[in-house]
Amino acid sequence: MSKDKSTLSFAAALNAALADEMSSDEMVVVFGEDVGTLGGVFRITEGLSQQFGEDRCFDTPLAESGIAGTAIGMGLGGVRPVIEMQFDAFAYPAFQQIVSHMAKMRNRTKGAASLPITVRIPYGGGIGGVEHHCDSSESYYAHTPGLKVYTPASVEDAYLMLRAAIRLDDPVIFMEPKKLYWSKAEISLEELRQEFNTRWAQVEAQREHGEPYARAGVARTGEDVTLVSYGPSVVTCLAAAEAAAKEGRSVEVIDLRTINPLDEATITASVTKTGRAIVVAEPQGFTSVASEVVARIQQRCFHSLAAPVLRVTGFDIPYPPPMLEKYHLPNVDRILDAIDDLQWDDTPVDFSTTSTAGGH
Amino acid sequence: MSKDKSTLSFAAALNAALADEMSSDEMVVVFGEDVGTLGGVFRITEGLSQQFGEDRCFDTPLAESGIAGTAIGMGLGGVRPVIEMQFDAFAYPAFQQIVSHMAKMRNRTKGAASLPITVRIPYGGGIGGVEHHCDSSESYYAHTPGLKVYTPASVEDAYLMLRAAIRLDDPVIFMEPKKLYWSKAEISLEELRQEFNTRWAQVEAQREHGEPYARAGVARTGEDVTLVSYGPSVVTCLAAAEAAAKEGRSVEVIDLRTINPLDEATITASVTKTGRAIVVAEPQGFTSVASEVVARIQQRCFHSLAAPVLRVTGFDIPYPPPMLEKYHLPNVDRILDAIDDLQWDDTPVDFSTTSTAGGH
Amino acid sequence: MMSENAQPDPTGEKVKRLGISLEDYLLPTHGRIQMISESGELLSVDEQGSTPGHEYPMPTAQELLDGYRQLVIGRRVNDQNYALVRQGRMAVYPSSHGQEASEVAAALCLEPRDWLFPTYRDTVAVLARGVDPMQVMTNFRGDWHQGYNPHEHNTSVQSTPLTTQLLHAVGMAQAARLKGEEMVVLGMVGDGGTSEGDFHEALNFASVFKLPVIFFVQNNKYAISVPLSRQTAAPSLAHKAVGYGMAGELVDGNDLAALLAVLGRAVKLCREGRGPFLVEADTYRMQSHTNADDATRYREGEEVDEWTQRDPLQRMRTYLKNEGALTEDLEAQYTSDAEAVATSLRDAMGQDAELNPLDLFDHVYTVQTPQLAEQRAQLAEELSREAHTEHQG
Amino acid sequence: MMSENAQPDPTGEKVKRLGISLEDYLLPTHGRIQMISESGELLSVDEQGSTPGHEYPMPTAQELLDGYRQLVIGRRVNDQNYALVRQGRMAVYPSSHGQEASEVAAALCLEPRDWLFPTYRDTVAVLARGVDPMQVMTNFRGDWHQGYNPHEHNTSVQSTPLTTQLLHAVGMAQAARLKGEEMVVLGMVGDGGTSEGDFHEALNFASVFKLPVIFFVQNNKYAISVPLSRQTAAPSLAHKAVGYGMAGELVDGNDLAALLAVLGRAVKLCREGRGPFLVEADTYRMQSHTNADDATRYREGEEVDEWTQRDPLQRMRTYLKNEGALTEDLEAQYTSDAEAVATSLRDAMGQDAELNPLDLFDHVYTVQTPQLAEQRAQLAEELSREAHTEHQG
Ligand SMILES: Cc1ncc(C[n+]2csc(CCOP(=O)(O)OP(=O)(O)O)c2C)c(N)n1
Ligand SMILES: Cc1ncc(C[n+]2csc(CCOP(=O)(O)OP(=O)(O)O)c2C)c(N)n1
Ligand SMILES: [Mg+2]
Ligand SMILES: [Mg+2]
Repeated sequence: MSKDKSTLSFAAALNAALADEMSSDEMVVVFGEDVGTLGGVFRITEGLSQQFGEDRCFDTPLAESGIAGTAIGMGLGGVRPVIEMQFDAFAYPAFQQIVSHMAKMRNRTKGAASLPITVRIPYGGGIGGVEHHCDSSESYYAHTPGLKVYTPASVEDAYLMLRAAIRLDDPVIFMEPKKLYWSKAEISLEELRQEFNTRWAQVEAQREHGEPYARAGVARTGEDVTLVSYGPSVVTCLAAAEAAAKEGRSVEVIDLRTINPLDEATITASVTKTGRAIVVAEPQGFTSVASEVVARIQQRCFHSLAAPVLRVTGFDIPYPPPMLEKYHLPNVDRILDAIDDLQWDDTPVDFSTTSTAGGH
Repeated sequence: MSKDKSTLSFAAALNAALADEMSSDEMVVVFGEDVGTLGGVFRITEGLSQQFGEDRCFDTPLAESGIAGTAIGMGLGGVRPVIEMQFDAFAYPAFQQIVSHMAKMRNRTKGAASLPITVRIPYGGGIGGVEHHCDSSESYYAHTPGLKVYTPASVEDAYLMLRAAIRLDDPVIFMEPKKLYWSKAEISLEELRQEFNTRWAQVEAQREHGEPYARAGVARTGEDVTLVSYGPSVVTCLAAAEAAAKEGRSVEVIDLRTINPLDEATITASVTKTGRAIVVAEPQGFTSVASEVVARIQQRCFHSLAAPVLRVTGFDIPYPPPMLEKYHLPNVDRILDAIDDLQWDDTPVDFSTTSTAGGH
Repeated sequence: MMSENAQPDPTGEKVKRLGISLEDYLLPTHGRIQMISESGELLSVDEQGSTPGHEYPMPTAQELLDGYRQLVIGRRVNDQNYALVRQGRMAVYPSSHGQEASEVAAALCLEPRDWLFPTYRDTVAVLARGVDPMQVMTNFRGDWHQGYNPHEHNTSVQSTPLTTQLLHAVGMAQAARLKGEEMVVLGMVGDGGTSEGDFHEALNFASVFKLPVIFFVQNNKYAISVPLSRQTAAPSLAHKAVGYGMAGELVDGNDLAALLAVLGRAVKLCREGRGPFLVEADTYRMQSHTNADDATRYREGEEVDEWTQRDPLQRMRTYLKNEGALTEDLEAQYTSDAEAVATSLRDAMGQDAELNPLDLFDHVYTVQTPQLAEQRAQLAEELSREAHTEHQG
Repeated sequence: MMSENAQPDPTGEKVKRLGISLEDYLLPTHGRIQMISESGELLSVDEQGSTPGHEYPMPTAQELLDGYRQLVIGRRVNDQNYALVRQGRMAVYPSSHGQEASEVAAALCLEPRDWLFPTYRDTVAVLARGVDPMQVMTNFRGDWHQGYNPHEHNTSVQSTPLTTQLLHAVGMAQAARLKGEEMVVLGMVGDGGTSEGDFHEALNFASVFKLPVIFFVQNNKYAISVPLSRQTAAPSLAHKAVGYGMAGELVDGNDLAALLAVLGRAVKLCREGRGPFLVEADTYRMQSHTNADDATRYREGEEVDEWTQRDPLQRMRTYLKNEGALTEDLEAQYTSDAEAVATSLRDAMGQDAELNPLDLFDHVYTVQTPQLAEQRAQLAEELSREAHTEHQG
């Protein structure tokens, strides 16, 4: 395969990651609804059942608890299942299997039965999807001890993190931002493969640091304010940073990559430097991952903060219908407004009435 | 009935609230697992099926999605269902029905179909329960727009809030702290009834303030530091406040009563006064209700805070087995330690290494 | 030591069967109920798939004509919406092209006081209940989640989370019993949906409580790309009734007459307190799952061609014409009725939707929370700033 | 206008039935398989509830003796644990007193390479798989969630969330197929558990993928206080097999011989690739649900008395004695084996559990998170402070 850079889509990167893991370990199997012949409604599993056979990539009866529950049995039986939940609201029927078993089996058996399961969940909005097709459920999983929660925000990470998630012996909820599926990068798959191999070799060498992608990325460096984000909102933050730069504000953007584990060191280093932080995330903000990140920053960086940590999140409403989603989703303007609110002069700002969702 | 005060247990107060609502509105029906003949595994529904007939208080087949799903249909049909989930981990099979329908039906139909359902869920630990019997799942529901989340911490509130929840036309997740079931108060049921009638008359008069118990309570007043808590942890906070008083610290304790809606005015008034706050709650702290309250306090009260807002919560682990739960649950010592950490002199404390769960 | 008696030999066990076997329970299976042949002819009673004592009466001419009119409208709506989606004037539309007979029968077998619980696929059934077409299309256009008031036509929202609506149907029947109202409830579900846990729980609740609920499965052979063989190993989906102690029936889902007969009887029996029932309609999804899907990726054109021969409209049309019931005048009238609906849909979808972003906050609760009130104020402020800017600009 | 032919009259419909009715599918129902009478006598083949060509061979004397020994141990453990809970030395124990034959047969029908998926009720089955009694009791004592390694005896954890384990059983069978291992999997569930959605999904997955899984329902007539009549309206739980295209069998759950015969055949057929199967054991929960429950609140003493007559131990004991298989010596030996287990349980539970609170953090993940490492350090610090204080004090 050529090492020339070429255009790779987020979806193709995920597809390649699946194929590469299936090639390297024949215990990796992929199943779910429409993942076989069709190759998934988003085509992420395209070609896998043809390439690896219907034993290793197959459709199940239409039942999400069944998919998660049988994955648990397979995990117990030494298989490494990668399952797809078609849209994230449709993972809810599997909630008991995920929360009460997948997350707890290893702890329950004092490590005798770990479950190396990857649950792929397309999530988030911005694609004009009708009700139940645009939920962002990461906060439910983040709140569940025993699960890890990964979410890539770039084509590179889509590939690297999915392979890492599959290899990890812990259950990983792998949240895929739907609106990024069609995003592209100039990148060579071959380089990505080498990158993965290099990093994995390091993991093998130092077993205790077994999660090579559990490091937040600094997606853009800046001096004045830190935007902490993940998944679909990272691109919005980068756009906001670009716009803010024009107004003379230097914005650092952090891409968490993994929600659990949370790379607090990277966040803390940034906020200690900038003294100001905004957490940007798509789901309703109440009791969300964004709340957690805010809570941690205000504690870890208390003496460095020139202003409270604000949030720009979705409102605390059911996800809107297609024609109204733009009013709900965090956007550049709201982020810029929130930045403006961050107490840039000596007059104390009354934050008691600042919105906790839209951030201003 | 005599107006003399007598001893009323938390469980009896809930039972009386159910009976009183069933008496006052024949569309109120109670169902679930073992709630009929047996009167519930915690005896909260004791006597109801005998008193009101098996049509109005009955056992269903053993299926939680079925219980929640049929409650939705009944709500649509003009009935006011009060359902019991036997233990809170056993509500997870109903997650889809609760999150994708119960919470969203009113919004979906622009108010044409509100669902006046009360979902009673015994929750929390401290009773030596085996795995799956001591979860605290309020954060999942708090994160779900369209649901309200109530949790009483006193015998009085058990009665008053349950009646209010049943009358509310919105779906209410009514979380009952198991370890308080056997707690008692000197109180007359007759007085409680009058209290309820008085408050409800006010609600009727001013329809827009339709939630008479959506006001946090100040369970103890103090000047130096605010403990914000709810449900099973309120008693722990009161004990900690008592102990702190002996050490010369004046501690205010706030009982949220309702998690959603959140009475921020009461919290903000207290923290603005004390300048210090700790949020105490039983579940794993990561992405929890406690995170949300911390995030709001640091924003609303930024200029008043002498120290970061700390948390004393359960660890981010599956709920422990009976013999180890005491190491997990927030206790007086941990709260006192956290209070000590709140920067009482001028030397800056390094909060970057303070634990985010145990609070010190 | 063990007594030697007539027991089979434990070592050389010859009998190799367990319990109630496939062969056993296939014995009493009735055939698939069908009344009109694929070419539009009335079948004789012994060709109808029923057994003696179990025959179905033919619906009246008027019933069939009313149904046929709805078929014509339903087909037109399916095809109009398909076009509107292609033109980008609708977000999504799951067409029931080919399944219109099942759709229409599900609605027509009920009286206004009864309730229908449809899915995203069942637009034509909802229309046949009398719901305003523009309101029905709200959902697919994307200006709101659902556009009609369920209480106006006793028709619940078109459910997307599969099979969940069957439990709502059961609950509605329980509510009616509690209120002393006479009501039959019909819940719709697809073949794929029968695999969900909620299917089991709904049928079980209904049978344990002996409720007047009809579970109507449209077996259109696919769940998106997944064929029926991945959903069940049972001889038919109707056989699933057995495990709940209820009766099940398999009916030709493209034969309006058979559908009206079978569902009609099920409704009658339900009113007599003899429900619940499971009815499986044998039909086919002629088009892709939705416009976002490409059915050629997972099925053969031949199969589709075969089913084209079984089209529910053609069949009923031929029959009613042959019988003399469907006159040219009537036919013309139905076509123009259908055209009127299509035109009004085109017109409505051609206009900009009236949107009020603040609606996002106003229906979440009956009693608003301070948190939402604050967020609503934020959006209102943004909108007024925007309006101001636009005005200035 | 409509042709007048042999169609039934639409107005005066006499026939009032729908589809496959109860009467129909009751026809082929086999009786309940039973081999030993309640008073311990061998039943003749035609009293055994089977139909011609479907008879079961009697298990060998040795099989029955081995099973009987486990019954004696199982009963002793049930009763010992009951006492330990009353003495406060165990947190909770759901006893299978009265169901021991079903428990034991579920374990003995399997080979070591096979897998068992038990519930909280199935301690006796787990013991009969050879798992160390002290390890099994960990869960009920409360020092950890589960005490044994599932991989050591191919026996999964005792599942508490009802019916979830059946899906794990199915997944295990899928894993075995993938790895090319020959394995039969038996999943246990109660009558109440059959109402959960996961029951449906598990049976359906198993039958669609044609997996060697035996779903073994112990119908002990109650789900805590809720009687069977609230769980199903079907003639038997075994009938539920029909809806999945699998065979079902109803067996006397207090007759060890019949259980071994039926489950034995199911295992054999599974090995030949003819599974899955559903087997319902007709049995009774003699004691309360757990010590926290009071069964007198919801059932009559008479019912319990009736079932006392059908005790699985007495029956097998009488039969084996009459047959001369069970000698005084053997009986004495079994009793002393059982006593040894009981004694070791008493001894173990009399001692303080060895607890390490830091275990709470060490098994949540294979790769620890920084968040948990920090929290672990906090607890460690608290514990060392405490130890220090105790040391000082
Ligand atoms: C709980 C749930 N899981 C998955 C989906 C995604 N989904 C939508 S339609 C569909 C196929 C449904 O097939 P079937 O029940 O046969 O109905 P049909 O579309 O053929 O009418 C799937 C998988 C969903 N809507 N809900
Ligand atoms: C999902 C779930 N819901 C509820 C419970 C609480 N619960 C424990 S045992 C039980 C009754 C189970 O009855 P059955 O399945 O007949 O088994 P048995 O106890 O009779 O052996 C219930 C309701 C649970 N453990 N899991
Ligand atoms: Mg279908
Ligand atoms: Mg039982």
